[in-house]
Amino acid sequence: MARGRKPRLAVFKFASCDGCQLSLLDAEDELLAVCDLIEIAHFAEASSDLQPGPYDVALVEGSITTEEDAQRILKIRSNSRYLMTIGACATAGGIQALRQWGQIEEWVSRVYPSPEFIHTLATSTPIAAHVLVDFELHGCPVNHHQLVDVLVALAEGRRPRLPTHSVCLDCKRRGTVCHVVSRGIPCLGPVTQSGCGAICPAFDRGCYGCFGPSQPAQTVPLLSRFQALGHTTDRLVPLLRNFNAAAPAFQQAADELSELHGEPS
Amino acid sequence: MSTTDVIEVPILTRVEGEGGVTIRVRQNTIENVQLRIYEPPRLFEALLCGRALEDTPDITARICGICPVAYQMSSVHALEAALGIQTTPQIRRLRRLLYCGEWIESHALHIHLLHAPDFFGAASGIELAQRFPQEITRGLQLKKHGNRLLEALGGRAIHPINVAVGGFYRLPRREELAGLIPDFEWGLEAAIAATRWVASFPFPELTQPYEFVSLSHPDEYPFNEGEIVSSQGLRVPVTEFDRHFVEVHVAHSTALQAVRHEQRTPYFVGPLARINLNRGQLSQTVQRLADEVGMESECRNPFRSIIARALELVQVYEEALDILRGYHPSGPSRMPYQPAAGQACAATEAPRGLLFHDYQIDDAGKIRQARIIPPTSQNQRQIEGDLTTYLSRNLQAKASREELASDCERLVRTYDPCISCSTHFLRVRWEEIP
Amino acid sequence: MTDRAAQFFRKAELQALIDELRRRDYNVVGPSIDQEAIVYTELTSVEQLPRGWTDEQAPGSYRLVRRDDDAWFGYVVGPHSWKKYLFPPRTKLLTVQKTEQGWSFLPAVLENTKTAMLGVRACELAAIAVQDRVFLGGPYKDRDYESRRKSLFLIAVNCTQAASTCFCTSMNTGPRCKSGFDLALTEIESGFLCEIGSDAGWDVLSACELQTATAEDLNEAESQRQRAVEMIERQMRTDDLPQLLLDNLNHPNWKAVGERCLSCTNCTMVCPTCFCSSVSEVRDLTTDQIDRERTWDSCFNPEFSYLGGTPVRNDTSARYRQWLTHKLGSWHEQFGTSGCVGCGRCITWCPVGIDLTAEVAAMREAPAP
Amino acid sequence: MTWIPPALAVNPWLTHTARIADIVSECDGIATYRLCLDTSDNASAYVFEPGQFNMLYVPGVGESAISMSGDAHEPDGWIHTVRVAGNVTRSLAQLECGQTLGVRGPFGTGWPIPQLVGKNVVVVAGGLGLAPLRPLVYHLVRHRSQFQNVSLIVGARTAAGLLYPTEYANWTQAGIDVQLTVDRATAGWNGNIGVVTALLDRLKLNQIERASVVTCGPEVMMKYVGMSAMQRGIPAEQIWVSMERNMQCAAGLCGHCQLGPAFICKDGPVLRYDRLQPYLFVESL
Ligand SMILES: Cc1cc2nc3c(=O)[nH]c(=O)nc-3n(C[C@H](O)[C@H](O)[C@H](O)COP(=O)(O)OP(=O)(O)OC[C@H]3O[C@@H](n4cnc5c(N)ncnc54)[C@H](O)[C@@H]3O)c2cc1C
Ligand code: SF4
Ligand code: SF4
Ligand code: SF4
Repeated sequence: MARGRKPRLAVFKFASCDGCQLSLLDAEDELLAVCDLIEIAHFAEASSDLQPGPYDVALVEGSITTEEDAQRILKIRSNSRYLMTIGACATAGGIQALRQWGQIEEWVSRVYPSPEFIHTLATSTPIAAHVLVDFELHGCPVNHHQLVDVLVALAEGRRPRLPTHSVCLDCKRRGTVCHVVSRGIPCLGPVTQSGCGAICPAFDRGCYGCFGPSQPAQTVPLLSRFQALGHTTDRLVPLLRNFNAAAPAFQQAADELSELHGEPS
Repeated sequence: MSTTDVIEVPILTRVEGEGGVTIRVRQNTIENVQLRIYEPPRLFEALLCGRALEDTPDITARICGICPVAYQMSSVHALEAALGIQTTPQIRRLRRLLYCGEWIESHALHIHLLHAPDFFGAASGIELAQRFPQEITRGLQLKKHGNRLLEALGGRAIHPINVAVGGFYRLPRREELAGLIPDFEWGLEAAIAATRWVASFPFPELTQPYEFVSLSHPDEYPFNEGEIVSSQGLRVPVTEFDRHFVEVHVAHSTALQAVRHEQRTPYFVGPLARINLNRGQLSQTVQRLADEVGMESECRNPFRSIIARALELVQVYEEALDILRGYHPSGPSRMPYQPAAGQACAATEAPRGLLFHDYQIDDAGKIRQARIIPPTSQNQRQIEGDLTTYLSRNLQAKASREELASDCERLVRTYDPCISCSTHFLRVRWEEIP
Repeated sequence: MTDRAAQFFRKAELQALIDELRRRDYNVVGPSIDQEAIVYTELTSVEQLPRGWTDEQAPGSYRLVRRDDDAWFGYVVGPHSWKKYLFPPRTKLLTVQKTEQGWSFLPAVLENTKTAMLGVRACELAAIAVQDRVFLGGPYKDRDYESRRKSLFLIAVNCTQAASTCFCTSMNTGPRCKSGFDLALTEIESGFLCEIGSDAGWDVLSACELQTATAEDLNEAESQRQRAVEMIERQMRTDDLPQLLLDNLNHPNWKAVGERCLSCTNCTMVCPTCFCSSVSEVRDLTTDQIDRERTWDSCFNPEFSYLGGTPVRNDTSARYRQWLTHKLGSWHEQFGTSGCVGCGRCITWCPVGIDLTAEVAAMREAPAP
Repeated sequence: MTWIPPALAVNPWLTHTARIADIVSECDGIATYRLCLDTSDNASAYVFEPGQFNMLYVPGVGESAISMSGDAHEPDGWIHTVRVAGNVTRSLAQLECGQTLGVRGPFGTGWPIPQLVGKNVVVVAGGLGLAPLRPLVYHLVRHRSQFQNVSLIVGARTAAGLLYPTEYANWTQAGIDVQLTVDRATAGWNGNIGVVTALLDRLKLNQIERASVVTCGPEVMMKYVGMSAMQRGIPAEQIWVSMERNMQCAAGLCGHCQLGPAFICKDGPVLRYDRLQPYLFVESL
């Protein structure tokens, strides 16, 4: 970022639950300090003072599900120097990406009595499918400590950097006993990116992959292990088709599993 | 003003989710008012179909990042009703505690960062912090307590991971909760101080003949259980929701809005409704505080809902402290169950008001049908009504469009509308009058 | 050093030992059941011990099961290792403060933790000895480890059974505790036989009501210990290991195991000797204070070998190779010992059950062309 | 064995405040810094062996291993030549004279000066690799008579990337055969074009068995230098390279920098070629 001037931050929302941008307000301790480093130029959820672009940093939450949004993101991109997506919706399409395995017309009419008024795409795609994304922050929702770290890094002119290893590393650091080994629970920790602090295993349940695939996400050996433990595709496919259903590593793994078992995908 | 005029608030700010308002004026009278929601549909009710019922609390949480616990609570209660699961008193208390965390977080956020700036012409809580550094910092602390509680009990503040059909995945250890007590003792006092502060704000005059609706429980301030009551004398079990409330299609808009079934009239849910209908269930401290700050026993001024929110903040701090102090984990963390076909509904009190869920499940434990009616879709009609009344009264007095538009925005904000959760809202299409 | 012959005390006396150590300001840590496994945690009472429970282990599998007796230490080793007390998952190294004159750097204040470990197995004693060499044996000492290590009190317990994953006999580390302890217990039905390994051990033991061991007690103890030896099935030939691995750095098996390995880091996390770590900045935005903190890391983490933009070991097989060749091979040259003590944790706690002894065997059977 | 400051031996994390005294811009993205410790203006605070490195720490950003590039005989501060590579070095480049950062060190092994005495010495530097070699060159210059022929081969991508160009004349005058080469000629360049190994191959060495090669540069370059030197009959025991790996502790405690059995931080960075040979050519080790 340019030196001597506070970078101007803008927050934009697409199809999403608001949780990721709320994470910024959830950094209660750091919020005011962050505002000393960054100028909040456009953040509708927090301020009525909506300034026009160009912006130095745009945080984009949510996925693209309508034609209008597909256009809107182009404008945002051209108005922003650095575009960062926040959360599973923006980075992988979110839970609403499940529509790609269904019939959109049928889905819409299930929810709305007058489906003819609904204009929505048959897909829910990540921002990176539409424009160049400079940095992706994973999680459903993102971790607010990571969000603050990244913003501070940008404000100070550094390239943000976050760990991409598996949840297991954090799980062991906090002393949690591995559920796969001790209880035969299907846990996506080994193929899920760190960031949440390995909370699910610490609360006696398997990770459901809300931070998306880790590097590398070795889904094949893990899934065959789960099958050997007696878990059926019926359970494993939905486990992968959650908030990061359309993240390539999870999507491929789930599609392969259901194909192997003759399920329509 | 020209004879026909369209006043637009393009983006409602300091609300959760995105929406706008459009007002059409003809011959100096309000022709119509629309709260526009341009949240793209995410089709939750459809994507739930075919999922295992145990996935429901995790998935429905994603409807709203501001009040995920509410979605988790309404969904687990409905599913438990369908399966005939009885939970333990401990699980019930912990669920109340979890809800306390969410109310604290959500109310402290709305009061300090979203709503209070309106009373001082500030654009944001951050700007307001320059004028009221102590108050805003205190508010952030309160908000943080809510989050710490959600983390201790739910694993994290947004989209907690510990809520299961039947109870919790794991009971928190005593130390995990007991550690919060000192903060909450401080917070209780701070919440009282915050209430006095907001009660001193200058409130615009506006009273409306509302029908308030909320849950009500004989022994407690309502969270997860109770009957649906209204200020017009309605008192029915939640299972009769559909007989008294209905989502309708309105002619000028394609949005689904909930109204009273027979009368087709709007109604009002949320803190103001709850406090009006459950004043007797408030603790002694909160009742005294309400009297002290001059909160009417039936308040009909929507701007004063910020006081209702603050009083509720005190109420849940007390409740949370009580549960925290008495917590000794024992018994199962969740009740076992066998999947079976069934249908049931439940409603709980989200920070923004009544949240209704209704599910059908098949014998393999998969969701066959889901229906979710969030608080904001119940308030939407009322918000439009308020705007119409307010504008009709003030159209002459205030000449500038900007002023009127920002008044409208302020009025909408009193409802703390949460638009991201509005699974039923549609994008409104416009035909401009030439 | 008076009478250091084996002593005997009744089971209930163990509580007196714990009390005595706590009176001397030791934080007593030992086995207890949590999260459906036997883990190490703070102990105040013998009631917390996993009495009557045992562990059944296999590659990728661990189950807690009831014993048909009431043994207090009738299990093998679990998911935790003692390294979490000597080399904690997070350690503060340095505190940085902004002053008028610029940055100032304060070494972290060492925590004054006197730890008494109860229930340390022979392989675990060996693992502590290995980490001693890593952290204290080289030209640079790890002062945090050193201070924790100095105030450590070790009560070993001999194994009376073995898991299917154990191979301490191959690594020459057990099952019998030979040295490195203050006290070493062998559990028999009526109580514990106790060997004394240090003056401090003898001193603390004064809190217990001691009896002289009878010949019968001694026999029973010996046959219990022998039972463990006999139960060990797993074997690994070690004499040629460093050379074998060095000769096979391009063996096709690395690729094969790289396809099964998750790169999840579990094996390194549970291993009692693995010592890799990374340093990060923990910044408090409101006070401008920064802590430099060291956390457990792993050679299975792709970023671990990051250099100039990309990892050096950029696929799973390269990382598995690094781990195994280090553990069983280059460790010898670095620290004069094997990095593996044969505890079997990495076999049990690998979610997909990869077994290092099998991987070595695969290479031995068909050496690289 | 390299001498280790006693205070570092008991606490390798011991970090000192250093103040930037001078900044000299070398070429694009590369600058040389002189850092002075706040605690001491004593020359003995800056004792090091050519080839050793410090860990430079920018608070809030992180640490980087950076070699000493100054003259060990004239210690008036820590001299470091740094190229902007990532966050730490970029933040460092944004500091100004008078600002502070953290320094701990010196760490690592130095160039094997005693073993070079009486030998034909060939120094091969690629790009920034000249920085850690410059203290050695200063030593060779100062003690020129103790060595036989001394050659310095310097390679860079372009002429603009040749480090310390103003010093070459002095070095030549002191009796060092300085040879330069670039990968790509730019206007005004009429010297050698090509890789450093080409110069090495052509180098006249009268007694091969008395020749030693020391090299620092990109890893591939060093591999080829090693191979070329051995092809010319120089035994692996007389070749030294300075390696680079990820380093967090610099004291052999964190595990990051291993290459085979070597901890590059404490057994290196300067290592004898025969020790590395079994590992250097294994992919992704
Ligand atoms: C012995 C030795 C001597 C050296 N001497 C010099 C010298 O004299 N001059 C010079 O300019 N350079 C020198 N270097 C190289 C220098 O240390 C690196 O170029 C420098 O560390 C780059 O730091 P950076 O933060 O700017 O770059 P980055 O590339 O950002 O990396 C810095 C460190 O941050 C971490 N890191 C950054 N990104 C990631 C990621 N995505 N994943 C994992 N980890 C990451 C790593 O620990 C990495 O080492 C030397 C290196 C060594 C080992
Ligand atoms: S419980 Fe899950 S996250 Fe934890 S170690 Fe096991 S597989 Fe990994
Ligand atoms: S699902 Fe996985 S990534 Fe998400 S919170 Fe749970 S453990 Fe973390
Ligand atoms: S490598 Fe495996 S068997 Fe060996 S000490 Fe480590 S965990 Fe135990």
